[in-house]
Amino acid sequence: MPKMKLKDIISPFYVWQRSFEKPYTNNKPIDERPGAPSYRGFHVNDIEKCVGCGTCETICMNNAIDMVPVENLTAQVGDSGLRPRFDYGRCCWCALCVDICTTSSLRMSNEYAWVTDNPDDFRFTPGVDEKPWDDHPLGYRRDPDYSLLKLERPAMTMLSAEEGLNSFDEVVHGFTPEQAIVEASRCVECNICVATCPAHMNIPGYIKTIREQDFEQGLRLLYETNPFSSTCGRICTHRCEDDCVISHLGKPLAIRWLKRYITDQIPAEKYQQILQHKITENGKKVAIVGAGPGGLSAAYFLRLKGYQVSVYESAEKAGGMLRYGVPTYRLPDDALDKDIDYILSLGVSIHYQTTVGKEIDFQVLYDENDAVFFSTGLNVPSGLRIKGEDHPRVLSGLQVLCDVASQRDPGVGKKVAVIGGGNVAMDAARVCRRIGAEVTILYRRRIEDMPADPEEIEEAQAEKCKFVTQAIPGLIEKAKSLKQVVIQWGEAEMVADDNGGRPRPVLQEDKMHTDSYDCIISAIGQAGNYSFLPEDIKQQLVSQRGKFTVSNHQQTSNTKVFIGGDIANKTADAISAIADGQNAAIGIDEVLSLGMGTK
Amino acid sequence: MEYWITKIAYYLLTVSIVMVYGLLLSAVIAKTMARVQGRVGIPLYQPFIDIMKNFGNRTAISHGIMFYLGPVFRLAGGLGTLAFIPVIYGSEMFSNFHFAGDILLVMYFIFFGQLGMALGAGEGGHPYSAIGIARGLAQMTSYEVPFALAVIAVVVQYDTASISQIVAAQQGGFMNWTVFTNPFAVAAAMLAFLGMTGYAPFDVVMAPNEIPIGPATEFHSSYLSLMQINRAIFAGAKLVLFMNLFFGGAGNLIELVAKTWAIYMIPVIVGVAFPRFRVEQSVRFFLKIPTLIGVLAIFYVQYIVLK
Amino acid sequence: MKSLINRLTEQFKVSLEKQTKSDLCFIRVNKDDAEQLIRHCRDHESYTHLSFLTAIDRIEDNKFTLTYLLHNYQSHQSLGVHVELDRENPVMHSLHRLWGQMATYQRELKEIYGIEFPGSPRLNDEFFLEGWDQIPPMRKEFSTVEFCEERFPIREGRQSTDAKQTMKVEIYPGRGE
Amino acid sequence: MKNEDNTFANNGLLPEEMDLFCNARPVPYEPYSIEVVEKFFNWMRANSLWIMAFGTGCGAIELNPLMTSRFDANRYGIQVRPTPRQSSVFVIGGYSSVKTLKRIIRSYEQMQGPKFVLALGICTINGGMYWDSYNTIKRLDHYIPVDVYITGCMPRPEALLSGFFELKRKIKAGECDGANRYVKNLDWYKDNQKRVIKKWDMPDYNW
Amino acid sequence: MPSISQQPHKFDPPLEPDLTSGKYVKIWHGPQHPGITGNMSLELTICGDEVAHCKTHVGYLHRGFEKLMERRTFIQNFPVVCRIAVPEPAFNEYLYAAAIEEIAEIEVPELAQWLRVLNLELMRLASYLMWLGGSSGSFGMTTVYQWTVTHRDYILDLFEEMTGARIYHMYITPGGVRAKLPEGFKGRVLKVMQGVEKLLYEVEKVVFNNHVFKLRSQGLGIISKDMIDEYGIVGPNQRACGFERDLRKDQPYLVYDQLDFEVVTETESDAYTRAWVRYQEMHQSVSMIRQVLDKMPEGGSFHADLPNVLHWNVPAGETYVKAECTRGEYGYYMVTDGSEYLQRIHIRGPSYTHAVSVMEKLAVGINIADVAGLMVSLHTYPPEIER
Repeated sequence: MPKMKLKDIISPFYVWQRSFEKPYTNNKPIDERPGAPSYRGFHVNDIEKCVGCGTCETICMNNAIDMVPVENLTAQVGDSGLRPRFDYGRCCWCALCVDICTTSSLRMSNEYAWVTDNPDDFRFTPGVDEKPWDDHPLGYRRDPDYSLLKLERPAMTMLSAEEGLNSFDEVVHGFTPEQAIVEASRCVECNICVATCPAHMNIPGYIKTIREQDFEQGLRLLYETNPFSSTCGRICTHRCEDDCVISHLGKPLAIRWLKRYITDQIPAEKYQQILQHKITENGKKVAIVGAGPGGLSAAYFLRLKGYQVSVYESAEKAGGMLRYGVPTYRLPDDALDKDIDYILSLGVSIHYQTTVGKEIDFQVLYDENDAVFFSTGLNVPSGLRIKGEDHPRVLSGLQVLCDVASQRDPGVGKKVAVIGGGNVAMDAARVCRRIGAEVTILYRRRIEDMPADPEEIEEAQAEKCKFVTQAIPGLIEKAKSLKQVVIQWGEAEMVADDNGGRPRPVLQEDKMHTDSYDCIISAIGQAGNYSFLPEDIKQQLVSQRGKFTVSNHQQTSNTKVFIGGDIANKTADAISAIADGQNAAIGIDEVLSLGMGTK
Repeated sequence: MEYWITKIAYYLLTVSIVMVYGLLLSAVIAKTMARVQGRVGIPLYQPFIDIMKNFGNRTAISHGIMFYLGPVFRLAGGLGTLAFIPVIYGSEMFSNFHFAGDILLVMYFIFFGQLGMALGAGEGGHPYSAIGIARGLAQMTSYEVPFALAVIAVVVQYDTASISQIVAAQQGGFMNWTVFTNPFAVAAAMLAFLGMTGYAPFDVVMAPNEIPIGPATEFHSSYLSLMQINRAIFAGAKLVLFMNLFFGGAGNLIELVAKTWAIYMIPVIVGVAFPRFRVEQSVRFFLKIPTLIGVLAIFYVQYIVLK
Repeated sequence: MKSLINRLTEQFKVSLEKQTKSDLCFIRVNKDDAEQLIRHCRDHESYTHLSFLTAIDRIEDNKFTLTYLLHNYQSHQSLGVHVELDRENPVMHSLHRLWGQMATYQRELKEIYGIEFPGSPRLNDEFFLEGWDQIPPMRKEFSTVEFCEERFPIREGRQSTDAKQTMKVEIYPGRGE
Repeated sequence: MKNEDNTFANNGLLPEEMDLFCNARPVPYEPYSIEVVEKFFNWMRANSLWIMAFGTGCGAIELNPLMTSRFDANRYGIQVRPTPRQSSVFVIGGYSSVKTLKRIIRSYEQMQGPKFVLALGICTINGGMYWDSYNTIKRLDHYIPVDVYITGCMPRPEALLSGFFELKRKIKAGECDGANRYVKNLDWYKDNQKRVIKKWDMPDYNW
Repeated sequence: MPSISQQPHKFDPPLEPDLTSGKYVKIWHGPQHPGITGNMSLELTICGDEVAHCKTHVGYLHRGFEKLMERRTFIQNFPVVCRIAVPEPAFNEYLYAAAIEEIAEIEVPELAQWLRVLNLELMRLASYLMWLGGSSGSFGMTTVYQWTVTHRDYILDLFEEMTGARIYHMYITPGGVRAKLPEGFKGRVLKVMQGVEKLLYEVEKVVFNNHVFKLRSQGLGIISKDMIDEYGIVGPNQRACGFERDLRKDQPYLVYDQLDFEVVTETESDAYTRAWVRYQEMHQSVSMIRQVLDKMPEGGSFHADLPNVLHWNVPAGETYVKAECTRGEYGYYMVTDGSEYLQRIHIRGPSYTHAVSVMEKLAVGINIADVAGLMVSLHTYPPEIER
């Protein structure tokens, strides 16, 4: 028992001094104290910005988020058309969804009071269902310095520009295992890219196999949709990466190189054992014209379905543009051969140096087979359409590439001008640099307008190709020496298009230049060659702007004829051709198994 | 007969006034305590609403006949206490049923309600009620000692057992109030009053963190409102009694309000400053200093005042 | 810590599992030696403070691992003692006479893992759960999600849409199968 | 569950306990027939909300500020009563484990009508954080009738206060009939309760 | 198998009294009881006013955290852990983060460490304020309870500004913290600290120099020295017994080695000294918060680089991390197996022993009026017992 002290009796009365001070109480408790500026209150979603990737749904540990279709919003490339709906009977306001939001569309307001007697009200789609806090300016946002997503790509090891210039060795080395895992783990598995990929490859699926180091499964996934994985892993135009949701805030995933990484891990001789394709013959025959990516892809898928496939190729080797149009420093032959060899190993019969229309008649193919697929590609270079373009020192880009690929000397000389801004122009320029020429690239518009891959442009710049932009060639003249040629070109000014199209270059007559080169490489586009088609079939095929109109499954109005590749699609790249081949196979299978289109 | 009817009518009027006043006072006190706690506190009408609400509850369950009677006894205790205390000195209207020995009856009635409550709460069957009642009775018996001593001192001092005569004896200036003529008796009585009002440190009966609500744990709805009404009346009666015995009574309503408020503030001032005693500490406290002072008061009266 | 392990190895059949940091290491000991070892650590090595006792369900090895974490207030080092139990018949000697708090931990483990500690006081009293009629909940084979679905109804009206399927249906129907 | 005379069987009780508990069924209570009286009492009820002092989950932590000086709910007639008999509002503070649910039901049934339930936090609405926990119920309205829901985790005291204001509004409008709903659908509620509370060692209705 | 001897032993629980003798009454304190901290209950057997036997019943708040965390990924667990101890979530966040950082060998930037200390010390102060209110409230002094809860609320305001939420901050993430300090925050912290110091001054006068408070709390629930090891008593309960043990000093974590503070000890080890130790520690916390604000680096990174949290495989490992929370040693025992999920996590809350074994032991023989006071003086939080 404590001793009683007078101090202990009197001191507690000090409590009364508080009654002379201002009370602690808030007068208007509900309005007086809004949430702090970064309070994690109710969600706000900018549905214009949101692409419906569903990463918020994935990270939510409370299963509070559903991705739901929204009125007036449809799925399109790069946007699933779904939007997150929150269940406020589940949400715990941890804001992980805000932190991980790939587009930064999701944020939180500082509103926090929501009271109702109907518990089913607590489900809402922010941005769609109007809520009083939609316009609150304050509230939690992800700190810009803090990200749960990995926005940076591991640096790809590449040959330096100097090293590259000395050889035709592959420039890109491919990921190291550590890099591959780091890169693969950046994927959020939203599946948005699948729609973008023309072949609709299971991209998140095979990226996952890299994380799990299960390359065999990866290869199986790749070969479900794309028999040219090794090739596409190198030269694909990777439109999937443009729509990768990570690209909204950072660098998109290097999907292409991850694909390459998988195929690089598996030697060609193990393909058969891993993929274990079992073919049940169905006795039907399909002829394929052109052993490019489109043709071989169709051959692969048709073969898997049990068709007897014969491919007719005019060149010595299969691969088409992949072999003759793409230089080996981008796509080494062995990588291409790896893919082609596997396709051929399935029992596809291929007839080299057999040009349809010369060695064999299209009509024969048409009659002997149950269906015909052709993807002959664009192999006729377009002319410059200026005076003097028939000068012998004016070469076509394709020709140069083809010569180099066939180990012939293209004879370009030491000082070369390349006209054009597409991939062919870049390739031609870089090839010329490698065989020791000085290269100047002339292009009508600006660099950002160039249709070539940005990486290619960058690499061309690094390899010291001289870029002369906004240069419109006017006239090609003979030079003093036979080995030279003179070009007259004028500077152009970019004029904004009134109709909102892209700006158009207008020649400035007073700023003309004249240069002389050893040769001029024209690489401004290609067209197809359909001379092998019999007239009656040609009549049946509809074409628009030089491209054939085909159905969803590459079928033409002649039910037996299927067309794919550059001559049928607008994008004119390898992966589209592969996709066309695949779809044609589906279409042919549908038609034939339904008993349509038989002889 | 007419005399009694008037008397009863006047009494009922007094009861209602004291009840309303008691409720208002409790709200004022609650607000005062809230102020010390740094807040606004309940509105003044809150006690009335609480009572009405409890009356308006749709269900009420009973644990037996004594459970019914508990609050009734309690209220009877309050009403009885008030019945024999003249509220305003000199006013026929507010003099109630005072008679020569009324103080003894009042002392009895102060006990009565508590006992009735004990029966009711016991029937409720809740252990906290039982503990609370045990505590309440223990504490009451202990604070009754100094209080009784103080009353005895006053009775001896004024040589009467009638409250109105005690008040009358204190008229004629504040120096005639018992508080100045016999401070020991008042000290003992006020210490007992601390226990009677049930504020800390003597809130062992209700003791929210020990035996929440105590005896009233099982009471609800109209039972509870009866008890709340009684609390107001009983508090009023006690205040008036103390005012009459020790602070010279009240000649008019204003004086009544001022004095009773001031008396009520004393336990409040102590109450917010101290935690709660344990019950045996409380008993020990009352049986020590206040009792000594009470004894002293009698001696003081006997040997100094009356000399 | 090294010297401690050496001293212990001399007297008991212990094996060092891992030393994660300078003041914490884990050793493994036989079930039957555990009581002696722990008593020794408490009485002679100043490991007087029992931080906790818990179990790990290693369903893939068909084992329960008990972890006794002891702490030495003098050297500020902690020693984790692992004891492996058979998962089919998990029985461990009750150590409730070493520490007053041990019985509580053992009671918890009995309830959430079903590990028996014969002789431990109040072992079979309900601790966290009331009226539990399933296998002990912390065991790995107990699926809490399935149990919830079966027993606790949730609010209807929740449905999520798969982005891949939606995009396939809306953007490229029929292609890329 | 029912005896023939429409009383509870109280199967959960031991035979010697049977006499200690009442087995009558509760009946619904109709409002006062005179509308003005009912309105008057509703106003009183709305302005004298006595909370049951039972912190059933984490929500109790925000009741402290609400009831103390900063927010001072006392001035709105809200006060805490430590006994169910005298309380009229039951604030379910978030998740309730099965063990607590049993106590909630006992306390709720001991409260005297009209009684109101304020469900606080996400866990009462659809399981919240603990949607996959084996020991917490997911939706409170299956077990006791709920009048007002407040979302949040934790709801701020202000949100809580808005919940109380909404409750007041509903009471004044005469829309809070949870107690009657409970009595009218008692069998359904009891079924739900007994489905999760496996150790039912109490009478069927806790008078 | 060595059999357990049948001889009575000092660690055996006390025998339950014979209820049929009529001498005893069994009453329940809680779960619905204002004197019990949180949702738990005591089954008291009383003889007159004296407690003859006490059993603690916990589990009313059992949510199975350890199970839930085994089926959530590492990042998904981080919002979960703070719910384990409701009045004091920050320590859970810190320990969970620290355990992962230790296993995955993540380096936490310096600024983040300072911010963590600031967060933890503010949390400690808030938690102590809550306790201080409860402590005086349990003895019947509601006035102080009102004051302290209000001042705690001012600290919660700071949290709201700093972290975005009042109670469940979810601020300390594995790898660092979630945000920088807002503009002008330091000034507001100092202002609140001033208020707290004034409050502490008042509280000392009103509570600690209060005869009745001393009467109630002195000599109540004395923890003897040999109980410390028997029951694993930690924190202020241990320090009030004369042991100078504080993890912040003994095994400094974060930047506590750069802060200047004292370990407060007392010797009487009753409810009053335990309260006094905590009261002194509040002063230490205020001083530490001031120091942190002084010494904290101005800029820099506040978050380490993590792998993509959606596919985060923390390497296999096993660790036990602990920190000194208001109640003593709070520990996380984490076992990982290299997958995306935890193999096992065990949370050691100091209340586990304080509220169960210690309470059962100390309650015997005290007056029923003191049960609430004893409970508060041990400072227990039920949610961390049952998790």
